[in-house]
Order: sequence, then C-alpha cells, then structure tokens
Amino acid sequence: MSNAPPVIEIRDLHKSYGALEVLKGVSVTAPRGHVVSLIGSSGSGKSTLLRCCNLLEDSQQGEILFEGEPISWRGKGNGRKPSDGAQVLRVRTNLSMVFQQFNLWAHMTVLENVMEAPVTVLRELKADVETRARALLAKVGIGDKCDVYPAQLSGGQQQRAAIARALAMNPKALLFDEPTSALDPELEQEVVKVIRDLANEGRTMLIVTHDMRLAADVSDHVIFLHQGRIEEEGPPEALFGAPKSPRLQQFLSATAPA
Amino acid sequence: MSNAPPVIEIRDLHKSYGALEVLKGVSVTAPRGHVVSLIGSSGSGKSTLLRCCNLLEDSQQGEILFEGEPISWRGKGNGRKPSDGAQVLRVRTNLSMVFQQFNLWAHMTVLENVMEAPVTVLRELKADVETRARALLAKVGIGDKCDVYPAQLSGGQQQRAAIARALAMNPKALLFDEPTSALDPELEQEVVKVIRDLANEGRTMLIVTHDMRLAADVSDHVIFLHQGRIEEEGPPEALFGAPKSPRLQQFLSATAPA
Amino acid sequence: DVVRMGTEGAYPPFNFIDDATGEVAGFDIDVGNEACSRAELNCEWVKNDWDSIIPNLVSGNFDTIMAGMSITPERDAVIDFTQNYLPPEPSAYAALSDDVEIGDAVIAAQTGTIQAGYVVESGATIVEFPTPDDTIAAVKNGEADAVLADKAFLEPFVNEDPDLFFVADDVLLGGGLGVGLRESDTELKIKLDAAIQSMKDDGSLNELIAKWFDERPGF
Amino acid sequence: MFQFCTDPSLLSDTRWMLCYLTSPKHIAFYYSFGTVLGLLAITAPCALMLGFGGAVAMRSKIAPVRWFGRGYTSMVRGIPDIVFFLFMPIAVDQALEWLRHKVICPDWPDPVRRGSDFVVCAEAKLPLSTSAAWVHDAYSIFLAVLAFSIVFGAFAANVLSGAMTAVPRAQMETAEAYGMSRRQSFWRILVPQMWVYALPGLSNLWQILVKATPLLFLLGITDIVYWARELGGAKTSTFSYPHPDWRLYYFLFLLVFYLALTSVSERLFRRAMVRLSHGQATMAGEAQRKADTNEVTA
Amino acid sequence: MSCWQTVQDYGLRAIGLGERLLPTADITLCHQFTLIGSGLIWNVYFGAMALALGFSMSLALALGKASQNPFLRVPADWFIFVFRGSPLFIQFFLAYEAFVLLPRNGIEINLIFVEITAETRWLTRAWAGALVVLFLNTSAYAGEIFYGALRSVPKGDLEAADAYGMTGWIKFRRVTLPCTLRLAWPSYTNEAIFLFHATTLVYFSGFPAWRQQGDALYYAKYFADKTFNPFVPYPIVAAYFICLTLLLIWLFGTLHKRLNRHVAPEARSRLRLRMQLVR
Ligand SMILES: Nc1ncnc2c1ncn2[C@@H]1O[C@H](COP(=O)(O)OP(=O)(O)OP(=O)(O)O)[C@@H](O)[C@H]1O
Ligand SMILES: Nc1ncnc2c1ncn2[C@@H]1O[C@H](COP(=O)(O)OP(=O)(O)OP(=O)(O)O)[C@@H](O)[C@H]1O
Ligand SMILES: [Mg+2]
Ligand SMILES: [Mg+2]
Repeated sequence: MSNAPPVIEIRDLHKSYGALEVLKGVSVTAPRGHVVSLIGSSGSGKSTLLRCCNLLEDSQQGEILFEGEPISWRGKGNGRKPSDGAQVLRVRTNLSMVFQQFNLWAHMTVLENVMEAPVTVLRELKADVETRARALLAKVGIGDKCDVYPAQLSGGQQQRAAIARALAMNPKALLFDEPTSALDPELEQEVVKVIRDLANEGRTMLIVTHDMRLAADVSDHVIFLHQGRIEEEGPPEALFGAPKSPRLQQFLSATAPA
Repeated sequence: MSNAPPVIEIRDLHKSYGALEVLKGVSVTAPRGHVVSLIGSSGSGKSTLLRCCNLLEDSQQGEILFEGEPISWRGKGNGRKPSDGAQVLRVRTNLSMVFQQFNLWAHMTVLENVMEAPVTVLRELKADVETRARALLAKVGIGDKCDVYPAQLSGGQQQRAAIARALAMNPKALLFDEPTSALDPELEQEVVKVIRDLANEGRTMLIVTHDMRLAADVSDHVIFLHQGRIEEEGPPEALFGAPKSPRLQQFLSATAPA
Repeated sequence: DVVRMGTEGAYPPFNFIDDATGEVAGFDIDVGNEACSRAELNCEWVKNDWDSIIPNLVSGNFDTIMAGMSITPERDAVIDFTQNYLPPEPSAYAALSDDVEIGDAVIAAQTGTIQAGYVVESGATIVEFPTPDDTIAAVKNGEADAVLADKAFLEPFVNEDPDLFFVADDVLLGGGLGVGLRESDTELKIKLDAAIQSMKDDGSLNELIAKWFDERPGF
Repeated sequence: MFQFCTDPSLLSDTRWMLCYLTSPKHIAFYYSFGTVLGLLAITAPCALMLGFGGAVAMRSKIAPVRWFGRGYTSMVRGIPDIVFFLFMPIAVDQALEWLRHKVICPDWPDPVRRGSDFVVCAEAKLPLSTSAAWVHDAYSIFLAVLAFSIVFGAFAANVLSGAMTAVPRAQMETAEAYGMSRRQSFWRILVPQMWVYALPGLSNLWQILVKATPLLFLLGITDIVYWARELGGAKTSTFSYPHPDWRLYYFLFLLVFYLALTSVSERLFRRAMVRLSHGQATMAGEAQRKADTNEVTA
Repeated sequence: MSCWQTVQDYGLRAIGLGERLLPTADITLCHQFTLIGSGLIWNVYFGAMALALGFSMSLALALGKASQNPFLRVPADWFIFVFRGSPLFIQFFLAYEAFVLLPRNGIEINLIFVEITAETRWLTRAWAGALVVLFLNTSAYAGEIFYGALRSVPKGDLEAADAYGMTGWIKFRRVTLPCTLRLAWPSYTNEAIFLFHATTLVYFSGFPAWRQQGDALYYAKYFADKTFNPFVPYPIVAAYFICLTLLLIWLFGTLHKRLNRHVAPEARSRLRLRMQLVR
C-alpha cells in the first residue's frame, strides 16, 4: 500500500489566463485516502488548480498524474492540450467535482441530477442508482426535495445536492470547491462527517476551503496558496499551530476571534 | 433619535411557495444603525425573508414597514401585491441587497456594475460615481479588476464586487445574503470592518449568515430562524452565550470545535 | 411511348383549366390532341409555370410545348418549332375610354411577354404585372391607361365588360403559334409537322380556330 | 357534383354558387390544402434533421466536416429561396439524370449536352418516360421536399447551433467533469437544454416555412395559392362559371387558412415552451413558477 | 461594346438612369451582371429601410406583448399574429388592392384652418407601398423574436435591477435590453437575412414594375426569359445575394461581438473567427 503511487499528483503546474499568470508552479501530492486542503486568499488560484486537476482547464506547463499515470499532452505552452481522450474520460470518471457555483443541471430534477452520471457514464442499473441516489440525498438532508428543479432550492440545498451528485459516482478521488460555503454550522458538521467517512473508505480528497476549522478538522495535509505559489504546507497541526511564513501568520490571525 | 421609527420593521410575515409554507409569521425590527443577523439552518427561509423585505417576493400576510411607513398592499393572500409603485421604488433605492448568488450583471464590467444604479437610478454625476466606485472596489480589494467582466472573476472577487455595488448606492439599510460565503477569513475580517464602519455611519443592516463568528462580531441583535419561525432571538452575547431553546443549543453545538 | 406535352393552363382560350373537369382545356389542347391522334402518339398533358417552361423542355421534363407560344426568332434559337397551327395572332390595346394616346400613355403588359417587349420599344411607359389578370385589373382601377395583350385573350373581357374598349390599331407580333420542341428531337418534329399539315389540308384546323376564336381568319 | 349542375348558366344564384364551389376545379383546390399540409408534415422533420446534422457538423472537431457544415449553411442561407427554387429543381433533376446516365448507359454515343438541350438515354430518365403519371407527380413532390428541406435545413442549422452556444458553459463543463464523453454530454445536457433557446427561432422558422408554401408552385406543385389565383381570376364566358375578378375573396380565404394554421401551431409551440421552461432560471421560468404557485394554492 | 460601357449604360438602370431600352439580343455576361447588380439597389433599399424602421417598432411590439396591460398586449398580440401568420405575398396582394382603392387625387384632410391634401397615389408604387408592407412584416417577426428573448433573460439579472430600484425605462435600457439583444441576436440576424431575401418578392408577385425598373430578381427573370437559360442569371442573383448576406452577417457579427463583450476572451476570439469565416 505504501508504495502505491499517489492518487493525484501535480508537479510544477503553470497556468495563465492571457497575460495573467494564475498558477506559477504548484506541486501537490495526494496519496490514497488522504485529505488535502487548499487554503489561501480569494483569487490566489485555488479553484483554478482544481479545474486544472480535472482537466477542465488546459495548463501550460507541468505534469498531472493520476494513480501514477501521467496525463499525456499534445502541443506546447498555450496550445497544450491532453492528447488522449480516453485517458481524460477515465480520469474524470474517477474524480468527482463539487463546483463553487454548484452547476446543477437546470433541466433535470434533483434526483435526475444525481442519477445522471452513474447511469450514463458508468452504465449502472437505473434501479440501483435510484436507491443509492435517494439514500445519498437523504444523507445530505434533502430527501424531500428529490423531484424539484434546482431553481427551486435554497443555496444550501443546492450545495448539498451537488455533493450528493459527486458522491453518487463512487469516485476514487473527490474535488471539493468550497463545499460548505452555503451551509450552516450544523450541516457543515454533517459534511465534515461525510468527508471523514469517505476518507476512511479510502477515498482521496482535494478540498478548497475558506473555513480553517474544516481544514483543521478533516485534512491530513494543508496547503497555503498565495498568489499562485505554495507559500507553506504541512500537516494541519503544524500549519495552524506554528505557521512559519509571515504571510500565513497574517492570514491566520484573521481566524482568531476578533 | 430613540423615538424615530425603526428603519425596517416586519410584522408577522407569512410566505408560501405553492403548498410549501416557508415563513410562518416572522417579525423583525431593525432600528437605525443596528445590525440584525439572521441565522438558521439551510432552507429555514432566511433568503426568502430578505427577498420579501426588498419586495422581490410577494408575501401573503403580515406587514412590512420602512422607516415607519407601511407598504400598502392590494389584493389578498396569493394575489397580494404592493399597490404603490413609487413606494416600492423608494424602498428599494434606500435598501441595497447583496445576493447569495451575487447576480452581477454579466454584460457590464465590474466598474459598470457598481456605477450603474447610482448613475441611472439616483441620477448622480458620472464622474463622482466613478471616483466613489473605484474607491469602493479598492476598499474591498479588487481595485485592479475594475475593467473585467464578472465571468472572469473568482468566486470571492465576485462577492466583493457585489458588496461594492450595494455600498455604492449609499443606502439607508443593507440586506446581506451570506456576504462572506466565498471569502477567506482575512477578507471576512475586512468585511466585518466594513460592516462595523457602516453601522457607525448609522446604516441599518440585515445579515443572513452561516458564520456564527460574523454574527457574534457585528450584530446588535441575532435572530435564530427555524422552519419558518423565530425560535429564539436576542443580543448575541445572550444568544450565543446562553441559548435557551434546545434547537438552538443543538445548532450552536456544531460551531464549537469538534 | 408517351409524349409529354407541356402547357401553362392559365391563358384562356388557348389553354386553361376547365371548370367541368378540372383538366386543362382550350385551343392548344384540342389541336394537340388531334395532332397526336393523327401522328399515332400517346400524349399526356403536363402543367408547368410559364417562366420555366422552356428550360424544362430542354432539360427533358416534357417533350413539347403547346402553350399559346408565338414563334419568335429568340425562341427559335433555343428550341425548334413546328409549322404554326395558328396564323400570327393580333395583339390589341384595351382601355377604359377610346381617346387614349398610345404613344405617351401608361401601358400595362404581362412580364416577359412579346407584348411587353413591344410596348418598351414603342416608347410608351410600361407597367409590368406578373399575371394577365393583373394587367386588366390595372386598367380598370386606373393604374394604367391601357393594356396590350393577345386579342383573343382580351376579346371576351371587352365583349362582356361595358367599360372596356379596344383602342388604336391591332399589332401583329410573332410568327403565329407553333409547337415547341427540343432541337434534338427531329423525329417528333417531323411527325407533328405532318399531322398539323394534314389538319390544315382537310380544314379541321380551321374548324377548331372557328370554335375557339371570333372571326379569326384560318389558313 | 350535383345533378342540376349540368348547365350552370341557367341556375339560380344559390344553386349556381353551390355548383361553382363544388366544381372539379374547386375540388382540386380543396385537395391542394391537403397537399400543402402533407408536404409541411414531411418537410419540417426532414429540414429539422438536416438542420441538426448541419449544426452538429458546424461544431465538429474535424475541420473538413466543420467547413462543410458552415459552407452548407452559409451558401443556402445566402440565397433567397425563390431564386433557389427557380433553378434548383432543374439542376437537381439534371444532376441525378446525368449520374444515372453515366452508370446505366456508359456507351451512349451522343453527347448529353447538345446546344441548349440536355438529353440522356431513355433508361436514365427520371422518372422513366414510360412510368405512370403518378410517378411523375411523386418525383416532382420528392424534388420539392428535397429543395425545401435543403433550404430550411440550413436555417434550422443556424438556429440550432445558436441555441447550442447559448447553453451556459458551466452546465457542459460539469458534464465533462463527471466523465461524460463529448457524445454523452451532447445528448444528455446540451440537446435537452438547447431547445429552450432554440424554440423561439424554430417557431419563427416554422412560420416562415408555412409561409413559403406558395413557392411550391415554382417547384411544379399545384398548391393552394396557384388554385386561388387560377379560380379567383376574372372568368369570361369561355368558362362554365363566368365571374369578375374574385381574387380578393380567395386571398382573404387563404389569409384565414394561414392564420388558423399559425394559431394552431403557435399553441403547440407554446405548450412545448411551457414544458421546456420548467426549472429554467429565466424570466419565463420565473413567471411560470409564480403561476404554478398560484395554481397549487388556488 | 466594352463592359465598362455597359456598366455606364445600365449600372443605374434600375432607378431610371442610363439607357432606356434593355438589351434584347447579344446578351453578354457583362449585361447580366450589370443589370442584376443595378436591380440589387432596390433589394438593399427595401431591406435596409424596412430593417431600420422596423427595429424600434419590433421592440415596442415585444414589450407590448410582454406587458401586463391588456390594452397594450392585445393589439400587439394581434398585430404580430396577423403579420406573422400570413404569407408575405398575400400581404402584398391585399395591400396593393387596398392602396389602389385610395382616391387618385389624395385624401383631403380638413383641419379647421388649413386643408391638407395627403397624396396617397405613391402608395401603389413599390418604393413606398412595398416598403410599408415589408416594414410591418419585419416588425412583427422581429417583435416575436425579441419577445422570446425577453422571456429568456436571466432572472438574477432582473432581480438585481429590481433590488437597486431600477424601474421602467432605465431597467429596460440598462439591463433588460442588452440581455434581450444578446439573446435575440442570432435569430434577429436570421430575420434580417430573411427580410433581404423577401425583398425579391416585391416585383415577383407583389407590385408592378414601372418602365422596367425592378429588383435583382426582376432582371434575372428578364434574362432567363430572353436567353431561356436559367443557369446563368439565377446563379448571378444567388452570388449577389451571398455577398449581401455575408456583408449582413459581418455587420451583425460585429454588433454581436459588442453584445458579447463579457464572454470570456478565449471564447470571444473563437466566436469572431467563426463569424468572419462564414457562419
Ligand atoms: N422559487 C422557489 N420555488 C419553490 N420553493 C422554493 C423556491 N425558493 C426557495 N424555495 C424553498 O423555500 C425554502 C426556503 O428557502 P430559502 O432560500 O429562503 O432558504 P435559506 O434559509 O436561505 O437557506 P440557505 O441557507 O440554504 O440559503 C426551501 O425549502 C426552498 O426549497
Ligand atoms: N476565465 C477567466 N479569465 C480570466 N481570468 C480569470 C478567469 N477565471 C479566473 N480568473 C482569474 O484568476 C485568478 C484566480 O481565480 P480562482 O477562481 O482560481 O481564484 P480562487 O483562489 O478560487 O478564489 P476564490 O476563493 O475567490 O474563489 C483570479 O484573479 C481571477 O480573476
Ligand atoms: Mg474559487
Ligand atoms: Mg439562502
């Protein structure tokens, strides 16, 4: 087990939007069953990193490896694109993402949203998926909202539906972009529990969050991103307990009750 | 001053979506310069309450008063609508709202978004508004993003743009729907500072938040909504220090570090 | 073999659609049917829009045109004609009053007819309408001072409408009506020519002319 | 039709009218309504399919397919339909016959083009000159449907590809993130969501298609407008039922027919739109939500 | 005779300048290109004028149709229904019949002090009568398109406008209109193209051509009729119209780019490329 390759490994990733360099060489390693949290100020490139990891954005330089298998690229620099479509698909089915803006499919009910990918992508039996989907929706506390459309949900309900949708894929790794931003503390605890369970099941997770408590609670490793670079990283106790970089100290000072 | 009517007063408000009764008689009073926080679990009706307050949703029963002046209604029950268009306008120009989903106008740049309402609704001088808008954007930390479109912003940047847009109206009262959901702790502290400054300037605020720290930090009064009813309310020290209702106790227990 | 005969079906009395049967009828059809039976051909009538009647003939969608078509040098350059089965047909002006100065009047004519070409060259102001019905309507509602069309077409209108008069002199345009054929179709041309000749010889063509036209000289 | 119709000139007004309106010509006129509706019923799905194909081709990753898609849509879109119809059927017909000629009679000695004539061997003619009249009719209908479908397919392609780009990017991105293949996300997300954006354009297109049916006559099909013109024009005593210029009445009747057709199709489109706006966060979806809300409680 | 000479003789024939007689024999390609091109003047005139006049009318109709007020909604609804619901050439026919019925000497309007004679005769001429019909027709079609787009405007955008006290004209002009235009633009481009194509119907089945002055299709038909060969003049019209359409698409594409400024730049450059290629 210990010499199995990490589920997600990112090496020296660079990404620009036009002239704006958002990621300036970031490396992340997430072994199986580990929870890695990304913290950092707004605009520091956290969401972008997740999106690159899922190959939704093309990065310009650096490697992305999934279970030790490097993504194969075609082209260079701004023209760089993944060259192997089947590989991209394989990576994506094994990686589920919860978006910062939820992005529920507007034309499907909540239940359909959750069932969609397992049925069409994984080709599982509809009946099985439905049972699982309902159970997951109940688990995140919106079992009674199965048949409404996303536009009729409150913000927190949408977020939970998005989490259920990601879980329904039974992915090897999960990417969470601020999974608790629209949740109250109680639900947040629920989500923390869910994340812990998932980690115990051996699932790997990359979590972008603004909530230091969440990061401290669930992570095995915390990364502090600052202006597209990793300013500091380490186990949560070390990072939160004894931050070294002055930037992180300043950042964390805000977390202490004013 | 003390016998001036409260800026916002809501009396026994009822609101249903079809068969789903979301607000079941809620009363809120926000005197001038006071900050009232609304907390409660997801789906408890917080956003709906704010939207009713701004007359974006028609409520079915109960009164809404702005600076002591009651909204005049026409019709009954589901057909109830504000009857005085001029009054609605006056209320809305004096109340600025920051939406949970930000709702920035996609076809305008960030600066244009901020300048729009003051120029077209309040008919202020363009040059003046621009200076103020730039200052506000700088204040919320996105002074360098004036000329990009919302689609090019990170989540936190969008939220800050939305806050700047609300502030640019110089409103008497502000309605914030989770103003810090997409912000990191540092920025959150900035927002807390902004909110305090605004309160000192005498502006009234109604804040929906999941962040108990924010609620505790800035509020004069905290309301705990549960399933469309006010379960408990009071000054933050009392509410957070010695919650009476078991539901609130349970809700708050989640906030304590796990 | 079936010989497909193209006609327009909108130009009485040459060719039109009979109320009683809903099929094409008229002078062209009578002559065509008689000629076919004499040439021992199996003929079938096909309706086609006037504008595309020659292109459709040359591209082989039907084999002859009998649609009140006058023999003109331009047409003869593209398709072949049999000998004429009606002598050159006079065209006439019809107007609401008989004191119209044709030389500087507004004359209505159907687009793309030999009459339209004639009016243009005569120096009068021409107004062109898409259908023959429109040209008569234009005179009656005052849009145009007079209409120039085949006399045989105008005659019933003038006879039956007390407001309409023939004015000025008739003009003779074209070389009479002929059956239009593809230039490569010499065999059919010989057969039809012979049939028409025999109709001329035994006077049956003159009978048909008398049946469909008032006081028109035969062959 | 009726027994007493043998000599219309002797009839009283009502009987005359009755006989007039049931004359074989009028019957043909009434039939032509069926022809037009039938053609619409065939053409619309054909055009939609061509349009869908065109839209997909325009988005294709393979450059030649993309060029073909764009070329097709821009070519046909650029040409007014009348112009297209004025020479398209002959051109298609000649092209088909020429192809058949090359295959069926390869050792035909004479050239196909002789002066202005276009002559293929008898076996290559379409349809064969020996075939029954209905085959000729069916062939001209086929050409008409083909021409109509090609033209309106190009417009549909345009509407559909516009609708495809209007679907929010985030929705497709999410599908990709869940490992849906291009094909799956296309069929499961893009296609269901695009109809909301496409429907107004398609509805317009349908109206235009309906309104283009008068051009059927250019394609050799005797449609309702042809008959209205023919029947309405002033009839002299050459005809059994002489009457002055009645085109106005016939055209008013057509106006009513077209308005009725429009109103029926609008109702259908509206129903479709209501179904599709479900759950969409747009003004229409919002209005619908409010209406639903009232319905449920009322 | 050189081609340049032909262009001088016939280049403006469609508006009555140049040679009076059209060529009847020895028709060259140059003749066909020149005369059909000169006929295009009318197509452009009809299309551009109707479009320009129809734009605000169609917005008004869309707003009327979306309005809560039945006094606005019902007339707008019916107007759109009638003009969208009937074939253009029936409209041409009925309009022409109606215009012909107007008194020849104009209508005398008695305004207490002055007596105005409104000239009505020009309405039977294509340049005015057909323009009126085309204007009403395109207003109805575009009105429906804008109405559809109006109903697809994102609700969040409108709510934000409401919340900031924007109402009526300001809300419409600053938020609703840009969104509506952006959503409607592809369909509206289509409509504009259709309109230009529809102008070929003016002389084809609508209004009479005076002194052989007609549009592009009129001259194409003239040549098809003189040469009996549809394969030259019609493709020439087609080519002219393809150019015209490309021009329109380019024009509308430029505007579309402006309306879509907020779309991410990468997507924007893609869009531009497609626009310029052909679409
Ligand atoms: N447009 C709508 N149609 C029907 N039901 C709705 C609609 N909007 C909200 N609801 C329902 O109303 C309830 C309250 O929603 P609201 O948005 O006020 O919740 P909230 O307290 O803001 O929650 P959150 O903290 O998750 O944002 C929810 O159960 C939701 O499903
Ligand atoms: N499509 C885009 N085009 C141009 N710039 C972009 C685009 N998307 C993001 N950016 C810029 O990239 C930077 C990083 O954005 P990103 O969304 O990764 O931030 P983040 O760390 O997730 O912030 P937040 O916590 O606020 O969500 C920001 O400055 C943003 O303005
Ligand atoms: Mg982000
Ligand atoms: Mg909410």
